[in-house]
Amino acid sequence: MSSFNVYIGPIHPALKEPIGFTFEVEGEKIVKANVNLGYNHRGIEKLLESKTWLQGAFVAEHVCGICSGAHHGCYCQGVEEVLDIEPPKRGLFIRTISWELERIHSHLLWLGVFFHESGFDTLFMYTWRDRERTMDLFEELSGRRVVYSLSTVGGARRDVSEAFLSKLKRQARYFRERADFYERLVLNDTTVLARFSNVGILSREDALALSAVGPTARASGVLKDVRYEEPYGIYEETPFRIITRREGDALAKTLVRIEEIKVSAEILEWMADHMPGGDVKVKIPPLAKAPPVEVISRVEAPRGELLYYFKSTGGTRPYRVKIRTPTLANILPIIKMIEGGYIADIPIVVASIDPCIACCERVTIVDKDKGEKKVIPKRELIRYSKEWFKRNLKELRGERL
Amino acid sequence: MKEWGFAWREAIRRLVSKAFTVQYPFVSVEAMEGYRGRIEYYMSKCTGCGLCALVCPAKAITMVKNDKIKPGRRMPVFDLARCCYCALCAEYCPSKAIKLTKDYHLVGYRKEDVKAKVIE
Amino acid sequence: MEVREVEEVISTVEEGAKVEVDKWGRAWVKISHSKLKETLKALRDKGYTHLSAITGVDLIDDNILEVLYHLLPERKDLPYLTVRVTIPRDKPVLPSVTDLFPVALLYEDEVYDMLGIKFTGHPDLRRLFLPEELPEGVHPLRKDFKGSIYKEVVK
Amino acid sequence: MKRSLWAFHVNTGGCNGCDIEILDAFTPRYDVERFGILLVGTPRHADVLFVTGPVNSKTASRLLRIYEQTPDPKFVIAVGTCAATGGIFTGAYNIAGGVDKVIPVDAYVMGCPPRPEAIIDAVVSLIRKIEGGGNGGKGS
Repeated sequence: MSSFNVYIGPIHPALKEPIGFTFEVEGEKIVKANVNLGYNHRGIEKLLESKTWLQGAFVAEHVCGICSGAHHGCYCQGVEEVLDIEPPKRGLFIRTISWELERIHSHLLWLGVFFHESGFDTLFMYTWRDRERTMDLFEELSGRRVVYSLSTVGGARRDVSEAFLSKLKRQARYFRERADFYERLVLNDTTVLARFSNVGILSREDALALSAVGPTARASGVLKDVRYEEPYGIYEETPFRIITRREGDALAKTLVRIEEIKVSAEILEWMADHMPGGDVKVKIPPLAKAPPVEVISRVEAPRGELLYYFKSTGGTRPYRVKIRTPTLANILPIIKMIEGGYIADIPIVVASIDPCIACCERVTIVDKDKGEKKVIPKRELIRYSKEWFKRNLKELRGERL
Repeated sequence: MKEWGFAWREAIRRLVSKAFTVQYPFVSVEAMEGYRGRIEYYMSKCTGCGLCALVCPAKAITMVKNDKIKPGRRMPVFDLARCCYCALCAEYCPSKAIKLTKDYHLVGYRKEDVKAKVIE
Repeated sequence: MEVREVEEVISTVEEGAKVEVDKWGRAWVKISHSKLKETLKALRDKGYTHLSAITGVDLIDDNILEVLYHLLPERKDLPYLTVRVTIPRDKPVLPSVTDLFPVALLYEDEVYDMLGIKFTGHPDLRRLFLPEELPEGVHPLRKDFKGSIYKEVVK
Repeated sequence: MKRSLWAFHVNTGGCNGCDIEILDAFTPRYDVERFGILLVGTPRHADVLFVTGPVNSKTASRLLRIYEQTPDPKFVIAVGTCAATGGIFTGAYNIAGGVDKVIPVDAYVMGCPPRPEAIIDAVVSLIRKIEGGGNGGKGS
């Protein structure tokens, strides 16, 4: 069986970000997979070395548009430790509201793209319509729908009104109902079940060995969540339960993320009731000087553990800032999950780790040219995978259900 | 579909409920209170201190010599094609001379067409 | 936090290694680069199974390159540990730890690309996310790197 | 041009905030398909290129290739301040600092990211400009 390379990307219609895949296939089976990135690298770490401590927060939030709140909050939390500032509790509450609301919006966005990649476009429109409510909440809370720059070094930049908090509680209940609806849908729809279960399985040992993070690891039974291991900010007090499953396939990843929408909704409701009074931030001078110190700040972004390392040698600018994004840790698990699968599973497995390429412009393994090349645009890949799936539904049903 | 009733109910409920689409250009849509859009700069209040240019993360504000405020004083010029609309300048301006309005129609055929609103 | 336990494990490999804990409960330890692999192996068997990240820092004033290995323990009573290793700036070579932590394949690729530290024994060491046609000695996160890579590559 | 515009979306290394706002414009609330704008799979079927991101060193050649693959008459809309001048990433070592350094651009939508309504504004004004006889593609 001669094997040839299937190239997808780097610029791809359904793939919102530039990422290059090369799959070495023999017939339908994928023998080897390589990911080729670097198309999204802007040199932010070097740029951060030329920004002051305060400005850096607003550059760090542009690492990724979907999890900008996580990057922004993680940077501000780290710099508060560097400058030894204690943000007021109300400011921390507002920052955590932006974290949890962003987890709901990011998971809903992922659910829509995941349904779209496996061919259910109506569900893509349904989920993204529900997501519009989080965008309205963000616009009211922070003044902008995406990249909200809500917190700053020393707390939060805007206060929340009582009316907003009651609206937040109503919307949190709505998100829980929608999460129930999608969970029942995913568990009852035979085509969704057949498409997602036993696809791209990541065993617990592989997840541990490859240091996978976030829902990808939790779906394989690995108890890893920064809010659980090392509760930062106000996560000691909020009601939090870690969600894990054992199967490790795409269905388990979907259910873990849908369940996490409910957990985030519960946290939002709890926070709306227990919001403390007081002011919102401690104002710092724009050219604040920092003592020579090293700090690591870790936050649970929607895709996993996000780590910022600061090194300051005294002065108004950081000496070195290291950003390790969650998607970077989940790239090797893609290759482990996809080898041995079919071409039709490529879109599902790749989307199942919720790759945020803007986050992780760090990984590339260049392929080895063997055999002739064949380029499939992704839209045809989805159409092809739907047809291939219909043809083999009966025989597959036996194998997968 | 083992239990397909609820999905049909959802579809029918969506069918009968009001359309979710906002017919945008024919229906005018206002951004919410506190939206950070086009910059409004009040030249009368400005003292030319340059704190906004110092604090801007995108280096979008340049201080330009301008005698309108006081002879020999410098005035900030906002490059909206570089600005990241974070409103740090408005927050740190001591004389509250900068405000970000709700105007989000920042479209132009050339980069220079999108300008900040300068009020004497 | 069982800092004594961690110190015993490390001192089995290298005597006199002192673990400092900063006021946020993070443990930092400095070891010589020749003992890197054994220390990481001992720590991994102890419970530090998750390698969070590898950070490269260019301390140009003391003419050394510093590499930090951030380790996350499985047991909640062990502190979050960072192992620090320094190598001379003109001879940037370190043993690769991909056999202990497979995920290091990515992190070491990044540190090589950004700082030019060669990891011996790394299965696939190459320029990670900068264009391949970039000349050998250009490593942007070095303090003496000025200018733009875009202008060099795209005429 | 009487037919409806077909769009192709190119992300050249931005933070994907503008990309999800462009995608948002296709979801039920804004629904740009009312104007017949469709997101197509390849640049060969496209009339409008939505370009986001400050063009980093590896995507520059791809962007140029895509621009040449798009059949004439073609129009380019640079969405977001990154696509206009590199925005918040000015000074980073791996970016060109704007899409117009690689291909001619017809319309700019500022904002970081711009609202879907602003993107609809740009497309509608572009349609009006085309019907007004302007043949675009030359940055006219």
